[in-house]
Amino acid sequence: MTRNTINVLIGGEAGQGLVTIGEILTKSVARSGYSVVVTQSYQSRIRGGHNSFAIRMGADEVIAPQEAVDILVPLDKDTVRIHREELSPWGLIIMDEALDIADDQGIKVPFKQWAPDKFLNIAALGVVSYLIGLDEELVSQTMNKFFDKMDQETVKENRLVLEKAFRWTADQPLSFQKLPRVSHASDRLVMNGNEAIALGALSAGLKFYSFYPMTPATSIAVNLAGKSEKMGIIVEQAEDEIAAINMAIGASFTGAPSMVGTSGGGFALMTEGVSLAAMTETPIVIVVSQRPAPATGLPTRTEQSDMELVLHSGHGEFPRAIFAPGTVEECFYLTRKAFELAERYQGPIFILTDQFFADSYRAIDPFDIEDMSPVNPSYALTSSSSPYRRYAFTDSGISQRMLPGISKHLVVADSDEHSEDGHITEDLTVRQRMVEKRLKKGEGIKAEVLPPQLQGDEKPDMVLVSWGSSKGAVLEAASQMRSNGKRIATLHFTQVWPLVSEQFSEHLQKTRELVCIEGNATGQLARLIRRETGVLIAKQVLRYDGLPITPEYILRKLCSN
Amino acid sequence: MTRNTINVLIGGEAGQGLVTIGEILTKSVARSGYSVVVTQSYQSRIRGGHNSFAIRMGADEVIAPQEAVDILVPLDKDTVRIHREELSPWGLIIMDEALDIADDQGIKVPFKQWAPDKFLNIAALGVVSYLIGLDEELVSQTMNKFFDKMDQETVKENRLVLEKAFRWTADQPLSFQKLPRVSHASDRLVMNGNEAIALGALSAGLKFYSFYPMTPATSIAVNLAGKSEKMGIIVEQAEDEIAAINMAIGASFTGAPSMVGTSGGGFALMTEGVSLAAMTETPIVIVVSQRPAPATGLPTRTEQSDMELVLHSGHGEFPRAIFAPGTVEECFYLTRKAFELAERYQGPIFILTDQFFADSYRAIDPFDIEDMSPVNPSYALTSSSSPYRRYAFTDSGISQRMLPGISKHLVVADSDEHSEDGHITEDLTVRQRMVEKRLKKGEGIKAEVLPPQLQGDEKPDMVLVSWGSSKGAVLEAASQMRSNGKRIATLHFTQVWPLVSEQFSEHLQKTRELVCIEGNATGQLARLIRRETGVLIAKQVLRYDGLPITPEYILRKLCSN
Amino acid sequence: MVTISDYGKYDTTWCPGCGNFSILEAMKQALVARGLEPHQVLFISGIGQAAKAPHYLNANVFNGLHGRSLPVATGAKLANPELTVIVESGDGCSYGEGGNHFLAAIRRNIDVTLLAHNNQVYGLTKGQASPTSDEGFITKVQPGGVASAAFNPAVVAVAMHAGFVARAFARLTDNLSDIIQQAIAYRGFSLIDVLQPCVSFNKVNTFAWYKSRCYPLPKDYDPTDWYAAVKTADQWGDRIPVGVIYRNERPPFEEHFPVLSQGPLVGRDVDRMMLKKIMEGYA
Amino acid sequence: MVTISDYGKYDTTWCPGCGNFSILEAMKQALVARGLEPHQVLFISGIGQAAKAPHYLNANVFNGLHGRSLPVATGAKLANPELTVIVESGDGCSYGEGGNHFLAAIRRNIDVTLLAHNNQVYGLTKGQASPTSDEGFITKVQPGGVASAAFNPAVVAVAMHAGFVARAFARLTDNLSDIIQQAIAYRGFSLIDVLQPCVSFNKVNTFAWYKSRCYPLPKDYDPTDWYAAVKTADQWGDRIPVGVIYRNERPPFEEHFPVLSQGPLVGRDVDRMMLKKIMEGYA
Ligand SMILES: Cc1ncc(C[n+]2csc(CCOP(=O)(O)OP(=O)(O)O)c2C)c(N)n1
Ligand SMILES: Cc1ncc(C[n+]2csc(CCOP(=O)(O)OP(=O)(O)O)c2C)c(N)n1
Ligand code: SF4
Ligand code: SF4
Ligand SMILES: [Mg+2]
Ligand SMILES: [Mg+2]
Repeated sequence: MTRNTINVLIGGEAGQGLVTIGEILTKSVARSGYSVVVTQSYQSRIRGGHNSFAIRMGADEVIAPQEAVDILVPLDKDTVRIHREELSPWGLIIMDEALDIADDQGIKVPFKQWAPDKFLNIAALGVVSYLIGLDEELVSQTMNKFFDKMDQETVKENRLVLEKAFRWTADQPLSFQKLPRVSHASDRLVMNGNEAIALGALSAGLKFYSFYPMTPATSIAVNLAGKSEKMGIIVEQAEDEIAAINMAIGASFTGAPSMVGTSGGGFALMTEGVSLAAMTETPIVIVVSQRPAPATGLPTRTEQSDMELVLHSGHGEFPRAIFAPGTVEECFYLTRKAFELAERYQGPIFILTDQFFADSYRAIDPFDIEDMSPVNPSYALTSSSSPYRRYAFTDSGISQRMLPGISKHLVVADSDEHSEDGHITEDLTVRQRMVEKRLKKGEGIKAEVLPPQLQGDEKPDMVLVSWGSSKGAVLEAASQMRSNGKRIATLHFTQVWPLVSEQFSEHLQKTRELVCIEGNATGQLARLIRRETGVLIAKQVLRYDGLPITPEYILRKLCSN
Repeated sequence: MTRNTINVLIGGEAGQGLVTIGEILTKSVARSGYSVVVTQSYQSRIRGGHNSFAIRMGADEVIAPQEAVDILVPLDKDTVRIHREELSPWGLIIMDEALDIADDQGIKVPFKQWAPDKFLNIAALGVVSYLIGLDEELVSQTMNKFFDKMDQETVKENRLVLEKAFRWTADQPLSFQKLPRVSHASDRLVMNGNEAIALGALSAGLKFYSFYPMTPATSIAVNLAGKSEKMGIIVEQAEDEIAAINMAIGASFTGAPSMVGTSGGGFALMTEGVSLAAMTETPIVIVVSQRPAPATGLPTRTEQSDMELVLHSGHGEFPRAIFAPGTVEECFYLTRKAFELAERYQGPIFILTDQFFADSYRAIDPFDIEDMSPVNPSYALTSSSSPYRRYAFTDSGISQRMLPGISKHLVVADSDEHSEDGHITEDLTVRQRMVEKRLKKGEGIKAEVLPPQLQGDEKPDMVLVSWGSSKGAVLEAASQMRSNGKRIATLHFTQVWPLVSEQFSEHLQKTRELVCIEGNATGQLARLIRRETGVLIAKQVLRYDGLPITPEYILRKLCSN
Repeated sequence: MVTISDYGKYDTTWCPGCGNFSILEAMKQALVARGLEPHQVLFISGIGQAAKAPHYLNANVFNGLHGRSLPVATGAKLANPELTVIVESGDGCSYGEGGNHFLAAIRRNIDVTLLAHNNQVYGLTKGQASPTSDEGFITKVQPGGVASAAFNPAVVAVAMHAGFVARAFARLTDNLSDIIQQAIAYRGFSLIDVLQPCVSFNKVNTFAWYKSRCYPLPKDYDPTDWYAAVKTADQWGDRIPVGVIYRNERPPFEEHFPVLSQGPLVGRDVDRMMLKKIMEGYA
Repeated sequence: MVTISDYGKYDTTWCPGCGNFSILEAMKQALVARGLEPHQVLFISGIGQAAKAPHYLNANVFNGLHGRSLPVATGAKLANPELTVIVESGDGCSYGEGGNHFLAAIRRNIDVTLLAHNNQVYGLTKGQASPTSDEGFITKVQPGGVASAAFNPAVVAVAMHAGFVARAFARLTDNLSDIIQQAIAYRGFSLIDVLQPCVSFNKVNTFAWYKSRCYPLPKDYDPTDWYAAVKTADQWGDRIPVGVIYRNERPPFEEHFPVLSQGPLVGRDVDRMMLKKIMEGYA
């Protein structure tokens, strides 16, 4: 679609190692100073089928995936069949000559001549690396680092195959336009959304993570578990999601900043616990990584259809905040923010992400970890009043929090309606005040809401409204339309609850046309905006086939609509 | 508050038998041809504390509870302390002289002189019955029927105590205004909301009910279990709520019209199952009987705070209908309707009720049970096409349903995204069409929505908007205001989803003032109406102290606001 | 007469070499041996690699939620007791997420066969520990090794006096098929815990590992001796007995419902006269 | 020195004559005997009549959801291993709704004491069958009598090689108090299943019923003999043994977490240099 970026798609069966080449290539590209957006598409199986790993890269900032493929690397025939029509006019297919496919954009590579089958991946990596203009030495180093504990023999062989691939490609009469040289810092990191959430949580002071495996949230657990000993945290796989959230609540109650992560179905099981956290006023951060539903749906694909669920989850009424990061950096910072709010307002705070974003690697600058202090704890070690009352009424609705066993004060928390001291009550006057106390905290949460980000033309003919992981795609589509002479603005929400009408409703009114762009089938944000502002966003670009929203998708829909 | 009705409140500790007198009195009143509304208020304990059973009765139709008490029957001192100020100016306190309370509206009754302590209840019943003008013979018969399997000795003693009570009261110089004579049919039934739901379900053809005990839904199970053998149905207590809904889905899949009942917290646990019913397109009726939350909240009190939860429950997107009956008759008919929709649209259909209503006895005319056929099953015994495809695409989104084992056709249902034949698929084109197929059914549901009921002045200055169990209270408050010369209309929703804007939004626009009346703290219906129509209902009368909405409460709030 | 081919042949999404293939074969053999036609059988499964099994043969199928197949099976069987109801799911599904239903199914003794593909790992979600993973088993989320004791479904089932308890090894296909036949024939709840090598994620409990340990129970083993069965079921480690470990004659759950003596609930009319009488009871 | 009065005296919402009162007394006695001060103890409970118990003494309390106290306790103990964590809840809470957590707690061997008030009925919700209700027990929702076999928590726990398994009778208060002390002292998961008469809803398993059946285990009973313990735990009916049925020396769950050797997690700083290094690993 644009010649400023190159989109490399590696496709093949699960188990063929396409993620390996994908990751090495991504890291090499990032270390060369380029920007990347990775899109992983895989099936709910361990071997076989068809998976793909697409890396879009560029010298300027790349913010969205792209459908058009500039270099296709098929590890099997199916990949060509499935992705051929995505190939751009100048695109190339880098394929093993053994694949036996005739295609005038195809480059048949004599992989088998260079090394045995198991090095095919490395060979393909070499060809692509050369084509896009990477430095051989850098790719080789990246590879070595990736294969960490490899014997010297294999390291040498890998290197050799890479060299052959580079040399062979250099000799081909190809005019593929390489990436321009850049002089960016080479300490760029490669991180996907879930990794950034894990890192953000660690930096915020996470001490306890409990979970039950569920795609696409599991990688948060994997990332945290791998670091648990070093960081002095506990990561525990629970017997089910209900246990996961209740454990985290227990750990938070006794003083460990806690988080849980899951996806729609697992989250449905957690919702009673969400209500418990609210009632007992226990801080907890909950990550919901969305995938297509109902029920088991498409476990390894993406969707944005659980926003309303998360917003209304848990019986009864209580305040909450829902963050929906749109960049990897936001994953990091909003996770920190989630811990802050959870501590301050003592209740459930949500991070809403999705499969696309969970698996989407990006090149980012390192965070200033050293300068970032963990979130301030909300508990006090001594109490001003005695006996200590866990749910003392205050103007803000926030009561002083103490921890059991840390002082002589007794801490009593209750899932039943309770009086200020935490003991069960049936006093209905107290009940009413407690409801008001809890809801009062919502005002505080509202006061620190992140306003949606308005970008683009000042007097737009059209405003594109969006939330969460589609941020990049929407921005790119808008800028594309602007370069076609249209006046477009975007209004993107990285926090979808609370919504503060005053922050954005005028932006919605100052345009002729509003379009809401969402990865679901019913337009959940549009509905919510109408509920909170009265503004109807009649036009919607929705996607619900399990794939992420791309700039092309938006443009196609806006033109055909 | 009004002298057209008499409100009798019996109060005392749990275990003192106040429900017994309450029920006998209610039945006697109903059998005498009067109308009644019962309000039960009890604590989450088995013995002790303070409970009350209030019966408001009248010759004309009584539709709402009343706070003012005309006859107070305290079984302990606490009752007087708690309810004294509710006593109307002409009210009486019927108390055992042993209670030793001085009150100029108090009537000290020499209960102990008539019989031993255990007959105190009957004695009080006699005094009250006389005061309100019931026939002694009728009360006696009602009592005998109530105590079903009692020995002759006790029957005789009861009768004797009743007689003494009537005689003694007749001799007192009291000028309490009796109920006017009526000539209503004496075959009136006394039924509360949950009983009517159970009966409606049986008449619709319910064959399987699974549940996990939870107040205030348990009485549905009690009612059904007691009739299970006679009606040839299965009632099964599950190991937890998750099992309850999954069992019901299993039973429905193999051909038994199925229902589950629970309250907020239990429902939260069922929400993954709701999504499963939607995805597998299995009919199921789900009763959610609301109580104050979050978490365990006030288990035995009332609230209307789970509407948004029910509306958005279950991950992913799928159609549903939510009924919120406002009279006992509606409980019956809407339950039947719920079964109809569940069968026709093959998915989850909800009935939203609450503790007040679950326990609120009313006098009703018998239903024409004989003339009511069970709901038509949606399954076919033979298939037109072979191989049978469970999820065949159709214009309505409704696929022919068949049952496993009934024919040679194989029935395949899947919680994963599936193709028409029910087998798991990762074909994303099929995914998209399946989403559309499922949502399509929502249009059918929408086409048969029950419009909200508009009543009152044609050109109202104020419209009171409400839903569910508060119906009677809102109607009565409105008529009260009208008799004070105000122009008031009411718009009451007995189906809260889907909302069809065209059916009612003009009513909302033709008035100066809109007030939403809800038993929750955040105005959930008001929010939903804004979401669906854009109309903001700024003024709200909300109640969230665990008690039901009464006409007095509404009037107090409207005047003070 | 029903033959293996009636149960069809499907492409699967399993890894080459997976133990699931033999289980599928053994199941088909058993169904044929029992003379069951596809439409007489209802498979119910959860989510996982094992839980896909019912998609790979001809039969009625309800592929439900992860961990929730037993309640679905219970409801399905109660509504139509004439169906042969078989639950197939993984160890995670059956003993992890579904642990509470496992206990309840045993207590009910509902006439359902639970065939658990026990690969001691979560396969579909890529290799986390399952309840049956051995202590110390290392995974990406258990880098220090599993800290909980492994769940032994057989010993729990026997301890609870379950109706029919068996353990099998996937690659002893004939033995497994025979056990499945007995389990289907058994009127009550039958558990078959099938040890199943997962070539992708369990590099400890491999084919060879199981093979060298599993031994069939001796011919004279008496599965009705509860106390002995407890000990047999508890055996795990160097020697793992396979076969029918325990069985008794508890009546199946369905027998407690008089209404079921007349067969399926479907199509039964509502007795309106009775209902009218019931209604009149509210007078 | 801590005394009974430190644990306070509260009005309860229990029925007069309920077995819960003696359990409350035994618990206070045990805490005092162990020299524990109220702030050192954290009670965690679910929902039910039994689950209200922690409100009736002075201590830290987390009264959570029905059935979910064990996971809360697990998290609480892991975050602060110095607390004495005691779960008190009913049979419905612990073995019904919470069945899966019961299995998991045993497998983990987390150092938590579960004291289950087992009245064989759902008290707070007015008398439905519980998992431990005897077969045939009649209630308003089980008018034909309970059709499932009763759950015997002790035999399941022993079968799973739980760390510490005891059964007690509420009215043998001293015996109970002694068992509670042992359970608290035990480093690992300890189950105390306490038979508790419910005067309001269980008219079968009454005080007299239990009293005539419960007998203390003989002095020479060896609770470390697993195989014998299975049989002892299984005993139910005319004779019901009470006492410590089984115990072993499995390491408690907390020991698997090196980080916990330094005590509670609270107040630990984030090692930012380490985190920076971790971040750099993403290069
Ligand atoms: C409620 C819920 N939680 C988690 C998941 C994710 N999940 C799918 S399969 C699976 C585990 C599968 O393990 P097992 O049951 O042993 O089957 P296997 O794949 O090993 O055959 C999990 C955790 C889910 N689908 N639903
Ligand atoms: C999720 C959920 N389901 C159901 C309930 C209702 N409930 C409260 S207590 C209880 C049973 C109590 O029985 P048990 O645990 O044996 O305690 P007991 O009252 O007998 O002491 C139930 C079912 C609930 N509070 N939450
Ligand atoms: S992941 Fe394991 S269990 Fe699943 S198919 Fe592959 S080998 Fe079999
Ligand atoms: S209902 Fe039973 S268990 Fe509950 S307090 Fe009363 S006697 Fe005790
Ligand atoms: Mg497994
Ligand atoms: Mg109990």
